[in-house]
Amino acid sequence: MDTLLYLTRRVLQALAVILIVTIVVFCLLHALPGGPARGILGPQATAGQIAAFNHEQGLDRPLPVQYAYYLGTLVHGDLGTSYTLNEAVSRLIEQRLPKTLVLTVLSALVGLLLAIPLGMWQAVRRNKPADYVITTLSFVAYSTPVYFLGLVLVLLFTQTLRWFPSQAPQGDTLAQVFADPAALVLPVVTGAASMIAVFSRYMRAATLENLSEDYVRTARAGGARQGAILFRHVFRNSLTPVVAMLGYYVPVLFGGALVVEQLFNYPGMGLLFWSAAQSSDYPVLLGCVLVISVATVVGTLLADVVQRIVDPRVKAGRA
Amino acid sequence: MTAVLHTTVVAEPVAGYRLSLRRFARNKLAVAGLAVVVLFLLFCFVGPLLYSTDQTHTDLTQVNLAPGGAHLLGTDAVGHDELGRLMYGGKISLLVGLASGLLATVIGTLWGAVAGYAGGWVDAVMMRVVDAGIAIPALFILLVVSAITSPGALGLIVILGLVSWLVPSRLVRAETLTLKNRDYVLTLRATGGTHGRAILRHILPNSVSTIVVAATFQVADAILLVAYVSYLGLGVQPPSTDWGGMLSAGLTAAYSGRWWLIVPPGLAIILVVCAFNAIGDGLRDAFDVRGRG
Amino acid sequence: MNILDIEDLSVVFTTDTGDVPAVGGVSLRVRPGETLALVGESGSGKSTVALAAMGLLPGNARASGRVTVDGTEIVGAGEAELAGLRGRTASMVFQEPASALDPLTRIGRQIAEVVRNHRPLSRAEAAREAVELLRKVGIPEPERRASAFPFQLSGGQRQRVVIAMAIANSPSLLIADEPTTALDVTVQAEILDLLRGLAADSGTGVLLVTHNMGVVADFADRVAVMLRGDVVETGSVEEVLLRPTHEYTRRLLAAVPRLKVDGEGGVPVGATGSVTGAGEASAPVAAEAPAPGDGQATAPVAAEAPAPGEKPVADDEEAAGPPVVHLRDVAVRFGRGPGAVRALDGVSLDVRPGETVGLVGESGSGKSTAARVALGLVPTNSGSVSLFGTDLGRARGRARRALLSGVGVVLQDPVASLDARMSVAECVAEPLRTHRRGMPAAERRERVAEALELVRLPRELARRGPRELSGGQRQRVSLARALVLRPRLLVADEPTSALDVSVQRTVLEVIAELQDELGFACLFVSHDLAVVQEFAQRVVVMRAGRVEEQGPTMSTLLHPETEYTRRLIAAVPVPDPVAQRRRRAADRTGATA
Amino acid sequence: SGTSGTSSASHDSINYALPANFTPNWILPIGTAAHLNTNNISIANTLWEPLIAYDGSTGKIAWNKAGSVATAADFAADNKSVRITLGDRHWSDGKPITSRDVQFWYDLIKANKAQWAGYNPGKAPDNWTSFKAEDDRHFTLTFDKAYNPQWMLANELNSITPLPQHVWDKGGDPKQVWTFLNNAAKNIAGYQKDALWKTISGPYAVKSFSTSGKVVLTANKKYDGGEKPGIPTVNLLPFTTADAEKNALRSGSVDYGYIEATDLDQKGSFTGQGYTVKPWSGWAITYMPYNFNNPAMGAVFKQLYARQAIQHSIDQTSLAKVVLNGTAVPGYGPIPQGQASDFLSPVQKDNPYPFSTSTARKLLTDHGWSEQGGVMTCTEPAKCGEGVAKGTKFEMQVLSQSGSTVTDNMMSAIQSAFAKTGIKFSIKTAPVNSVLSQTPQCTAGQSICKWQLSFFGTAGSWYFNAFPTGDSLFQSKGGSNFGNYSNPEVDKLISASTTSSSNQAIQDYSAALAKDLPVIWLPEPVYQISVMKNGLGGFWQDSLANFHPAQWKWTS
Ligand SMILES: Nc1ncnc2c1ncn2[C@@H]1O[C@H](COP(=O)(O)OP(=O)(O)OP(=O)(O)O)[C@@H](O)[C@H]1O
Ligand SMILES: Nc1ncnc2c1ncn2[C@@H]1O[C@H](COP(=O)(O)OP(=O)(O)OP(=O)(O)O)[C@@H](O)[C@H]1O
Ligand SMILES: [Mg+2]
Ligand SMILES: [Mg+2]
Repeated sequence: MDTLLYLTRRVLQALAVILIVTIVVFCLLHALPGGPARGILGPQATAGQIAAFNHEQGLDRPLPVQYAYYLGTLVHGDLGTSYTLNEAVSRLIEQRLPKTLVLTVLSALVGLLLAIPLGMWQAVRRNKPADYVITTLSFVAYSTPVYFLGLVLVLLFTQTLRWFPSQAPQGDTLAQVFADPAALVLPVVTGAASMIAVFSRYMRAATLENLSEDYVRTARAGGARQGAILFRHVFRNSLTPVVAMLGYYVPVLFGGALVVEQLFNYPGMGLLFWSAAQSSDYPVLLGCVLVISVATVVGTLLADVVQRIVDPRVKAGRA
Repeated sequence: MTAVLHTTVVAEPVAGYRLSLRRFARNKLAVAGLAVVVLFLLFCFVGPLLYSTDQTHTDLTQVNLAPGGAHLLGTDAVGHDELGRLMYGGKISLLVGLASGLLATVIGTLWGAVAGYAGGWVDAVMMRVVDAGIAIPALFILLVVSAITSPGALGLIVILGLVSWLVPSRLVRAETLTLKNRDYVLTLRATGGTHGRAILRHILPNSVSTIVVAATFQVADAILLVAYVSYLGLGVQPPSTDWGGMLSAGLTAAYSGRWWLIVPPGLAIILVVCAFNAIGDGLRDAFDVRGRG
Repeated sequence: MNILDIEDLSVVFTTDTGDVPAVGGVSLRVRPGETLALVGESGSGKSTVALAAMGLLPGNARASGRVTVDGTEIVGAGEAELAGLRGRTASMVFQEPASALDPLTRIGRQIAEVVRNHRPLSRAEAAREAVELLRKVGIPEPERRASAFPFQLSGGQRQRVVIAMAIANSPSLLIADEPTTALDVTVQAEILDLLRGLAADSGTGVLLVTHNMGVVADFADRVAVMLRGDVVETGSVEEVLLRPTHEYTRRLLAAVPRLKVDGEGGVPVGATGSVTGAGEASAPVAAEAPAPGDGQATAPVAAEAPAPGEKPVADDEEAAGPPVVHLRDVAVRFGRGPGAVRALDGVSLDVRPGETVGLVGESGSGKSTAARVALGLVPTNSGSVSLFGTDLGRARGRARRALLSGVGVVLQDPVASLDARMSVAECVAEPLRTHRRGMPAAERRERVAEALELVRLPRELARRGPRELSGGQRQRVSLARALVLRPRLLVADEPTSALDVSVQRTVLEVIAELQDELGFACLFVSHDLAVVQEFAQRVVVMRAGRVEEQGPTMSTLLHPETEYTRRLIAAVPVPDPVAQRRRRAADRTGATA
Repeated sequence: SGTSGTSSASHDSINYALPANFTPNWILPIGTAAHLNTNNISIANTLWEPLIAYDGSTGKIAWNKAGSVATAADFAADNKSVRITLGDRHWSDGKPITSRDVQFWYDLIKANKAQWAGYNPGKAPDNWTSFKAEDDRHFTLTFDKAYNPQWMLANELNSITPLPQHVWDKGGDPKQVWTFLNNAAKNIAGYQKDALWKTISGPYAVKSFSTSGKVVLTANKKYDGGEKPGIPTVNLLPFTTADAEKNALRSGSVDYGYIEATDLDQKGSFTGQGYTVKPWSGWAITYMPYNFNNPAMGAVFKQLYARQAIQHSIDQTSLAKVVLNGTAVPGYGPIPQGQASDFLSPVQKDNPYPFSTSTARKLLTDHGWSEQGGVMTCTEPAKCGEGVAKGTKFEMQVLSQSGSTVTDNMMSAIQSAFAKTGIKFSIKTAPVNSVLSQTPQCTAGQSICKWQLSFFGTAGSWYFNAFPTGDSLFQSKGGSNFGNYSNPEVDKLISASTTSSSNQAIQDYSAALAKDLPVIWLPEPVYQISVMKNGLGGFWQDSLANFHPAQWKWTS
């Protein structure tokens, strides 16, 4: 009952956030000078063709009307049709999103699976050489622009060593994508690098904090060994704040996906977004932003819910 | 605690800061970071006085020269001296990074403080705006805004400031939520003090460590963001440049063996961002606040 | 053989500000079945000794000397060896029950874990064992409670869980570091009973760290007194408490205040004003009576030394004018749903002009909440609140500020009450800055200095920061701040909790004098019955958010009408082993009767 | 052969890299401007052969009869009509290709011209007055007046594609048919299966057409035209970025790809890998339009001396050689100079305004400008020209296409040279679509009219039809005359070039615009720098920027 109430409230909030997003995005887009028609139709287009285009796309109507219309169709799950790609936006997203999800989810998983033990290990070896080395490495990983890192990896592993192919899997279906795991290595590593850096830092801090908690002393007073303390108590307690951060990391992951997709010729959401921006393809742009925002909002929502499950105190409102 | 203080009342009013300073000084990475930042600031802002180059005119007779001779780090594709350009681009990178990081911190701080302090529906609305801001990809806003206005250094500062104030605002709000129920704020309110005074005199000064730490990380992120933005072609307009712009322009020469167009700006970005992160890390330890790992 | 043998133990902490020698050459012994109480001033190194005995000193500590537990050397032992010892041979109960348990693990599992650390039991067996232990420490419905999370338990219950963990493997040595400071007087008594029973049943040696002489008197066989890292006196409990030899012990005992209780009027009360650091803020249980001057008063306070502010008891409604504070049927709920706390429930109370009302009750009974409601800091769920006859809920903006400018406030926590980023002068000047904006700086400085003088603080303190003050000084700064505007109402929430007995005395006198001079009304919150007894004309006793009983101070405290008030008074232990044991016995029979 | 694997080991297939960020998404040879871009047209033309393939696929711009359905086009003596003869050709379902199929196209376009990508008011189909079928293999088109036959062939008749009327004409009026066909074409997933797209006339059929843009063509066994497919399977591969494409090229998974001008110094590494590097020059000109209606600078731009000063400040030779790595040729007028043609006037060829910042300065100082703080300022308005106020500073801003290092470098170099003349030139960049959107035709009062100069020519600003007329570019009110350039003399020359049957008219036009500077002329970059596997040959790269897979052959 309590949980239901909580969920309802959070979902309503999420909807409010998404509504704000659509308004902001819509207004920003239509603040762009010139409108999309000339760009879409090319330099050769005539005035008549431009007017026809604007009329067909409803761009000649007042902004609030357009917005209302957009919301109306949105409610029916219709995101409009791309100006340039000859596809419904929903179809495009349906094709591209899974590919990006593969990339981001794999990156996130790899990132977390490495970052969490690394961070804990660092905390245990605090201020020892190993800690300094990993800290420095994670600073470097964090500080290297993704595109630079990607390039270095490509140069090294595809051109010099030739260990991995230079392109991500090119298949259209997920099965085809997974059929070529070697091709996934570089894109995933590139996407995971900064994640490893950031989350190992979080984990290190959280672990350190928990290690100094009184309950650790209690556990030791009860004769528990270091390993047991770390894995039975500290690990779980440190994980919750880290999980809470994950939701907010969704946009960062998508931002990274854009670069990775460009570098590795992997047509996912990031590229769809980017090329839509380049070609003033408003419906696609709106659709992409909406998907990313919804993913972020859902991500934070899930993080909250997970935290509520993992940490009974949250539910009781005492944490 | 109290008993200790009874006997060892400290006379120096700045003891708290001294202590922080000492803790900071013990963090070797942080001190190294500080040194790196200072060196780069000198390099970019004083360097041009010692090593002056023409960064406004191109010289098509001197393009793509390898390091050596008159050009210590060679020249780029339109004949700019690369070492001079590193200083010139660094000015923009550092300036934009610092200024937009600070701007983001200021906006975020005020927003977070007001939201946290006001509470209730004001807080709810302000935080939903922050949530929405986090949910809208910064890239989208960058794309749109840079399509409307031509981002010079100043424009870039404003744009980057406007897309990155969200995280500090959340941090400061969280801090405010605890601070506003501190007894000294309650006392002020119970005796008729104004809200402005509560925020300006109590809440903000007491969040200063959180804010300073957030600002440092923000600057690191901003420098990285500048580089990213330049990579996407949304950065400062040519012929002005920044390290990110230099790097992404240099990337096209990656296979041509012209390492001097890639390595210097790449290293500069990595070093400076690392340095700010290390400083932030040290400050966080010194001030003992929570925040990014 | 001794179960615990400490020989010439020294501990130094390395800190940012240099080395802190916490313990210097301490020697102690605990025999099986014996309880040794370790007392001493705050910061004297008691906890450090206890932790050293477990090998649990924090990373920045360096220990030297010899500590043997059941024949095993602790100092310098490896972590694995210690782990084998801890929880089996020696166990420990920590001071703070709130944070001593892993918040994410069910309590049953945490207890079972200690069991399984040392005994090869299956999960299920250990779980059963855990339930048994919970039953043993007196947790009701242990089967069900075993699956509770720590946050779902009360402080007392959590402390019992910690004790259950400590006794899980029937240790030969139990170290208890202030096991009851965070708890209520009433809960405290139960926990101590429990520990006593355990020690008696299984012949466990107990090292009990405490600052509460009543507890010592009640519980210990022998006592060791620590002062600045040294043991200055050791001996049997009777010897030390009744015939102290060391000058510090004597001072310590003399400073312990006593409540005047009906029928015990003849018990001598000793108090000196010069005890340094005895008034630790975290000592909510000790009943401290105000000490009149310099330690020669032996008569019951209330009878012979009339409280400074005492006036004809205003027990009738016709006292001067409408009430300054007026709470009618106030209810306050924190949180929502089943987890909500009813902090106040139908509370009505009035404070009339010039009158001091004492608000007493056990911890968590809603005293502070009631005071905050009166100040408009806590929104009410129902009921009405008015200040100086104006409904606080309706006043807004300027009018509200004008109304509140007549209020002086001292809140409970002296550390939190002052903004650490301001100087003392700035803190005190704050009300002047908000309500007398036009006041010239020179005049403001003068007013601040006056206010500091009122609370007996030297002027030089004005430039320091609150961090650089002792707890008592801090509390007086916030009192100065409350008084600087010459209020019409003073709301003081535990204004003397951090003060040692002599300063407390001075401050209360100051308030009383000012009250005479300015005639303000005062709502005085305290858990300290002795202080209230002296200071207030009327007393309101609270329990679980309700007003249990109210009336003129003397009649209410000397002849309480309710069982609750009586228990409150009775639970205050006396630092005399003989008297305390007698009282407890009487209590037992009374309770079973 | 896979795409992430290596290139075709056998010679049964070829991997062709499509331009970066282009995804094939249209199959129909007719449609709106949004759909019919060069690459989509190239694909459509391999499925449905054009009536008259007038292109550069034979090495020079001419009628490629082997790739056309028509075998002859006989103009009437008065140049007011043309009689066309179809070859003896069949659809892939065995039915003959007849005049009816051409008329089907004609009717569709007539009825739906507003939506047709190739429509320009006053031009086809407006200037075609009637279509008369004589028999299955002959028909006559009549024009509204006399036209230059070469122009008519190259710029209008070349857009006609015979369509399988017996399959596509589902009844109803041409508008309904148009809608039906366009809607069918909106389902990319159906390209592979839909029976509509099975009846073809070209050398290739679609084997697969994935929504992510990969297209596999397979030789049409029933093809009975002159351009027999040389390689049975053609893989058209989409790439997200040029970098991704180059990486694929380096790892050998592309047979026919491209690099950028900045990569030319790695030519050796590609030739070492068994590639041939060959620039693909385009039939295009490159320029920056002036906005003559700009409130601030329009009046200055209207002064010929000012435009001359600007043009004198452009060092085309260095730009082409250094910045564009020698892949571009200087262009001094409206006729492409990348290849020799009969349209180019000697005036344009000889560059009337050679690079000289001192000449440029002199032009300005002679006309009442003097340098103040490094920027030329009009101090004698009487000499500056009409509408140029005293104190006007010679400052202009370009909105330039982003995303290309070469373009950025070129702008920097131009800026540097302008500075020497005393002209302040500031650069703002945006994606090419934004540039086009933000630099439209406008009148001085409109807020969108703040643009002064525009550049969208990283790969050439304007690709011509085979006959390089300037009707929409430089004619007053021309559809793509972004800056509202207007010169009655030029207007006359332009109409003369399309109607008169001699090349003198267009040469006059070339000379006039080279001198009058309607835009800032800039070097013409190549369409792309192709990188081809050794052994791929037997074809020319069509300077009209179309590709013709049927001509590709593995020669070794
Ligand atoms: N981790 C630590 N680092 C530095 N100093 C410490 C540390 N722990 C304790 N101290 C210092 O060591 C001294 C002894 O502390 P300890 O906790 O043993 O006192 P205590 O007698 O238990 O006091 P209390 O009655 O207040 O609990 C104090 O001065 C204290 O400030
Ligand atoms: N902000 C709050 N949120 C939730 N619960 C609260 C809050 N403040 C007080 N409570 C709860 O309300 C009850 C009354 O608290 P209050 O502080 O008034 O007690 P008190 O009588 O002053 O106790 P003490 O003597 O310990 O100061 C307690 O159960 C407390 O836990
Ligand atoms: Mg202690
Ligand atoms: Mg209280």
